[in-house]
Amino acid sequence: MQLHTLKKVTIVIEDNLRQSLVKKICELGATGYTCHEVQGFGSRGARSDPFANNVEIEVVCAEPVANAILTFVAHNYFENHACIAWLMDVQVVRGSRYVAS
Amino acid sequence: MQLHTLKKVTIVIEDNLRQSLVKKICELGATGYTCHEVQGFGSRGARSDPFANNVEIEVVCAEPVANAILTFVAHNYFENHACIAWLMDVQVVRGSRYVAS
Amino acid sequence: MQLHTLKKVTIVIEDNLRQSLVKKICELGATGYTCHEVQGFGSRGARSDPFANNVEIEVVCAEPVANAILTFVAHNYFENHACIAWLMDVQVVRGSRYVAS
Amino acid sequence: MDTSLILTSLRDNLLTPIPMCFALGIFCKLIHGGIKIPKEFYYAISIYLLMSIGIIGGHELAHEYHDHGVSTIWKPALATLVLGCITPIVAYSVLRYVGRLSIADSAGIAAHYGSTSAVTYIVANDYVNNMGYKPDAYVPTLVTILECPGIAIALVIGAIGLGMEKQAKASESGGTMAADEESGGSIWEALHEVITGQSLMLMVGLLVIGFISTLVMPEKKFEVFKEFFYSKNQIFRGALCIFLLEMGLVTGERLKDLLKVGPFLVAFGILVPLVHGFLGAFLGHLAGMNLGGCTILAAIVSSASYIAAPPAVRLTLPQANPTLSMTAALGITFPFNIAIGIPIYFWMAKSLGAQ
Amino acid sequence: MDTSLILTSLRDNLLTPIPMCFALGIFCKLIHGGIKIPKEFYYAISIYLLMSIGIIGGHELAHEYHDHGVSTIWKPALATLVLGCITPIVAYSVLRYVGRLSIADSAGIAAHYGSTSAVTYIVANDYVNNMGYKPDAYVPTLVTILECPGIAIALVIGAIGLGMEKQAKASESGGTMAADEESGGSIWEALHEVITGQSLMLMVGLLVIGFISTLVMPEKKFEVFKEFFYSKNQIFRGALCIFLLEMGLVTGERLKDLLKVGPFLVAFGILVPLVHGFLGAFLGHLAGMNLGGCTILAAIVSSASYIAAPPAVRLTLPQANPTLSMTAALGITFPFNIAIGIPIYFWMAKSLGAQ
Amino acid sequence: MDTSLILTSLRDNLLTPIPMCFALGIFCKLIHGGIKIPKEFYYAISIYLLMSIGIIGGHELAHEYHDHGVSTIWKPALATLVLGCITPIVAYSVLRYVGRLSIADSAGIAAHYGSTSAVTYIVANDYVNNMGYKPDAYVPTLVTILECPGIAIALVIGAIGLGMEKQAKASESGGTMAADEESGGSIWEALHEVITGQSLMLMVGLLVIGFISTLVMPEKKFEVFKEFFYSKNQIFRGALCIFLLEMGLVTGERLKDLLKVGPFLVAFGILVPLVHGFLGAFLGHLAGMNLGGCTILAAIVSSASYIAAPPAVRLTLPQANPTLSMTAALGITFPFNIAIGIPIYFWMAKSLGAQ
Ligand SMILES: Nc1ncnc2c1ncn2[C@@H]1O[C@H](COP(=O)(O)O)[C@@H](O)[C@H]1O
Ligand SMILES: Nc1ncnc2c1ncn2[C@@H]1O[C@H](COP(=O)(O)O)[C@@H](O)[C@H]1O
Ligand SMILES: Nc1ncnc2c1ncn2[C@@H]1O[C@H](COP(=O)(O)O)[C@@H](O)[C@H]1O
Ligand code: NA
Ligand code: NA
Ligand code: NA
Repeated sequence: MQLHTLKKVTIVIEDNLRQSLVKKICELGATGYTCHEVQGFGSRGARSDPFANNVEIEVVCAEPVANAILTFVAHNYFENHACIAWLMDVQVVRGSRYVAS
Repeated sequence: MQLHTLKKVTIVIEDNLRQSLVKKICELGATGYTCHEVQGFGSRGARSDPFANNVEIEVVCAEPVANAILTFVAHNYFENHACIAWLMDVQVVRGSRYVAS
Repeated sequence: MQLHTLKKVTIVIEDNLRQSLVKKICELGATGYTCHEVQGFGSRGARSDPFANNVEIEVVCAEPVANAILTFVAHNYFENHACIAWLMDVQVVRGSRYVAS
Repeated sequence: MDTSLILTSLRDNLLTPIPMCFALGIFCKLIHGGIKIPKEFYYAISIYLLMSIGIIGGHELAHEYHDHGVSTIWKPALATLVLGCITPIVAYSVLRYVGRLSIADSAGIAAHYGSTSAVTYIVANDYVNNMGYKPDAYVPTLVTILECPGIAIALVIGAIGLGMEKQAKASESGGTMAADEESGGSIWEALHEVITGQSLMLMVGLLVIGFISTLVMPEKKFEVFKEFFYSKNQIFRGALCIFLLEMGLVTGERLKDLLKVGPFLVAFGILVPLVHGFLGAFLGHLAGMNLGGCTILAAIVSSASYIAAPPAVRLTLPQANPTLSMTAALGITFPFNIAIGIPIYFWMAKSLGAQ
Repeated sequence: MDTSLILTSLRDNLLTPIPMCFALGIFCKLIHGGIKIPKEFYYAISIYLLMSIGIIGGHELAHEYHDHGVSTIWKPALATLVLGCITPIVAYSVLRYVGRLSIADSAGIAAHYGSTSAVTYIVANDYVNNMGYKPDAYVPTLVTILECPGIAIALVIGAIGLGMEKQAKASESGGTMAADEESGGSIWEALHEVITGQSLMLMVGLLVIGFISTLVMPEKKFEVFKEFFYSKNQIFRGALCIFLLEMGLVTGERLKDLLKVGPFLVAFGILVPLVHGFLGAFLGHLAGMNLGGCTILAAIVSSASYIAAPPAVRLTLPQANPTLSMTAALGITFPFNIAIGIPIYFWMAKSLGAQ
Repeated sequence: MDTSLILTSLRDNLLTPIPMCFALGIFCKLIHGGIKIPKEFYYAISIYLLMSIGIIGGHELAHEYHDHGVSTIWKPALATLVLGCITPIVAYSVLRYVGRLSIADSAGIAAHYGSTSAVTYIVANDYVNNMGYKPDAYVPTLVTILECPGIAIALVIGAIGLGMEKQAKASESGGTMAADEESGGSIWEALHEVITGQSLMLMVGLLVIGFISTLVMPEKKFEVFKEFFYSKNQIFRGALCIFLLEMGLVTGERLKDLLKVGPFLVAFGILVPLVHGFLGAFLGHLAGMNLGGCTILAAIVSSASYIAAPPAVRLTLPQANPTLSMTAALGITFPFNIAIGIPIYFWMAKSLGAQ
């Protein structure tokens, strides 16, 4: 099995920001994303009712794109929105597909 | 992008234990958590009907807290409950926020 | 806390392949799996309506099993199906349980 | 009360949409069919059904109260309470001393059989109404009374039994073992969970709401709620079809566990409900209930909880194997009651002289 | 209009299933009870309710239009538009200059109070119908008119206020600060979000559908839709019970935030709606609306949006603290209106001479 | 049968809530509006609709059977079976030899057009009932007959075609290529998937349930189920409004794919249904069906499956591009049929002499 080491960015954020954020993620060079609804608790309290819940977005991408996404998220959402973001290394099958040229 | 290396604990467990476990997780020093419902299959059979399903809980925290959580889970739930738990390193943006002082 | 280093395979794939794929995953030596529905976007477009959505499957297992699963997925689904798969190291509590003998 | 009557009543009971939807669910699982009811839809229907039981029950209770005060209801209520205390003890004794199950498993299963199943109530209620025997107006109240005490008693029995076993082992080994308090939540926690759980909160909450608003509102204004939650049964029975379809799917999935649990539990899941059912019909008749009421009381006493009991048992007696109790409650007793039990309880109540 | 009448009307309004379901939800959260309404069920009901308001509104509007053209409706429509412009300004002024809240928080909360709450409309509509005062046929149209302008105006006020504040700071510090354009989306984006959001799309969409099909279809064929979406209120009010149960659960969860937000916001959430309600009843009466219509207009003008406004404010004024606005709108004003406000608005409208 | 009649019937068909809800869904997507129907709500409604078709169909079939035995139904059933075999062959031939699509794509799309769409059935049924032409009682049975065979035949055609192509390539290249068995599941698996899939299980299951319980239960007791699942259409049509709103949203999302699929597929999605519809009306008339029945048979024969077929095709012919078939079935043929097709089939059937 031929594997590529890439980065996986995970962002947990207010659900109503989903649409604009994923649009931005694709603009920043990601080839795709996967997301699902989650409940959460953090410094801004519980986010688990119909008026306030979160989405977890996963993006497999090359390191520069990952950095661009995290920078965007940190700059735009950290101050005023419920948000957490982390990065990890993943071994991806046919990984070159997810590195936009 | 300034990143902190922290631990991420992931626990998959019977959904009806969610409330008491997340309470405990916060008591053990985590600053928050993110969770969502999952279906599962393991040594205790399938867990995918309304009477029996699982929840996956993710906690970003410092190593000592992670160890405390895993110890608590192993000690209290492993013998009699459907449960799996794992740990990994993650690069967290503004990571110091998630290390309770 | 005694931890075992194992592999975690994550597969995001068309939901209607779930049943046959998890069956195969167990045949290939995994002791269990955890899955949940996700929405996605990739080279085959958006997958987020009732007629087309994805499932994310997580499997904790030993390296040979992980390789077998990824090989199976790559060989069978990559050409004609919406699919992405990656691998990472995880520290598992009572990890020996998830290494089928 | 000859056999042909039972057969006819069986046929009239079984070949109707509600039990057949249950059968369709089982059948679908057996042939690996693809019916999938979203969990949220199932929950939505169960919320609707519980609210219906509550509000309509409160509504009829208000009429009863208005007409007779508490004179007609206190005896049946007491009888129900007594039944709620007896049944878990009967079940525990049979499981522990006849079946030789572990203390935890015996107490866990007993908690299920000490409580009750709302769907069995609904089907029994439909059954007697269909037979033309309108049950007493206060019966839904009895369902809510029966929900709790049986679980509490079984959990206490389990806790005492385990405590004594531990002491016995400790004195045997001659040493002084430290009590392992961590394992299992306290009984109070478990009871709080049952009492404030979805089933009781919705049923009792809506019972109170139905009661008060019937007393306060003019009958005509209450009508619309009655329509939605019950009247003419339109939405109610349709929702029940879908609910039982899902119950059939779950039961079908668990049918293969029947083989694992062994013949004792299968016999238990059929015979003990018959005993409990007889006790219910008998005490109900003593308490002055009518034929419809006695039949329903028998049915709910005989039924086993599969919604309220499991989380409480899981919390207090985590050592108990949930497969045993769920298979018995959902895989054996529930279909037995739906298909055969209710007509038998009806026949029992009739034989005892209830009218 | 003596006190005993208000008390009776209060009792008749409060001790009915719909407000009591709301109370049950709050009670359940306070005792940490286990009622859980799946989010999807809640969404399903809110979709149904919005569609109902729209299609039935369109249906009645078509009749009105058929009978009177636009002669009866233009004045109330204008009055509603005026109210949609005044209320956010009133709310902003009180918050900023009496309450001394930040510009962003003041404008954010004002946006909520400038818009309206569909559920408050429904409850008010039920209330006046129950009292026997059928509202004017075009009232649902007014709800849709009221949804938007208030949000727009509050957001503009906020943007201007923040811009001026920034300039002031810049000139104070004597330097030339670069405008930080990134923070917050544009007002146009936010307005697009409100106008094309779920509430307005469904209400206006179904209003148009109801309007056109009433004009085109024979009355008898439209009947089935009327049945499903409203007639006799059967499904409609039942669904509302469940909806308010969930609203109660959410409100109960937020009640502890009441302590945090402080007494000013509590007073604001009660007094400003009373002022807005009076303005609504007054202008409605001037515009020739009947007693039922004036009461409803007062109720919707006084109500605060908790569905349409929050995402728009989040987008444009992310610095505004959502806990403040949600607690005021959902935790104070909504229950106040349901429980006490609506009878008061009715009494106001009656005192003003509406019939 | 002049044009003005078609126009009137078009207007009567289009300007009613159900098609307008579909249009609202499309419109909402085009302006990037925010209507979001939770997937679970959509599934819940589709479960309800399928169960309704089944149980009401079984109910009416039981009456028909009771009155006439199988004498009236065998000919229409046979006609339907024949149509189920012809239509995939017609569709495949057009796609492969006129459109020059690949074997997999041709067979995949043909499988969709060989099967049928339950919602088209419902809308057609509503249409003829509205026109005052009650269809034959056994028509829902025909829907279930039509579901399967077309998919099977198209998949077999695809498998044979691909096998032959592979052989041809192998002999061309002169070598002996190993058969690549792994790619694609077996046809039997796919057929099992269709037959035991949600649509057929629910429709056939409830058809049997409706049939048996109608024969066994007294008519009066069956009434409540009829009420819930159909009678007076109340819940049924309301649910359909919401269902079509979601279908409109999905279709709107896919409209931009129309540009990609090219003019041939657009023409295919309109003309082939017209041919199939004509065949349906013709054979239905031959088999002795009435005007309502012929119209519905034409509509369901012409319609393309977008629920049962896609997973089966995905399993057996994974090389087929799902965008092509879904765009054609859902984006072209479905709206065409709802908006224009059904009145045309009605007119065809009438012209053929059906009454
Ligand atoms: N320590 C944590 N571990 C995992 N998820 C977290 C953690 N802290 C916050 N979150 C998630 O991030 C969201 C926003 O966090 P906050 O902005 O701190 O309220 C929360 O609702 C959680 O879903
Ligand atoms: N090998 C595995 N990989 C991923 N998840 C697992 C695995 N084994 C078990 N699980 C999850 O853990 C739950 C409990 O496992 P068990 O206690 O073994 O039944 C299952 O229902 C699955 O959700
Ligand atoms: N770069 C990516 N990061 C995360 N998930 C992805 C990515 N690309 C694709 N996916 C997921 O994999 C599915 C199939 O991808 P594709 O086959 O490229 O359409 C998508 O629907 C997404 O759920
Ligand atoms: Na019992
Ligand atoms: Na307002
Ligand atoms: Na067809």
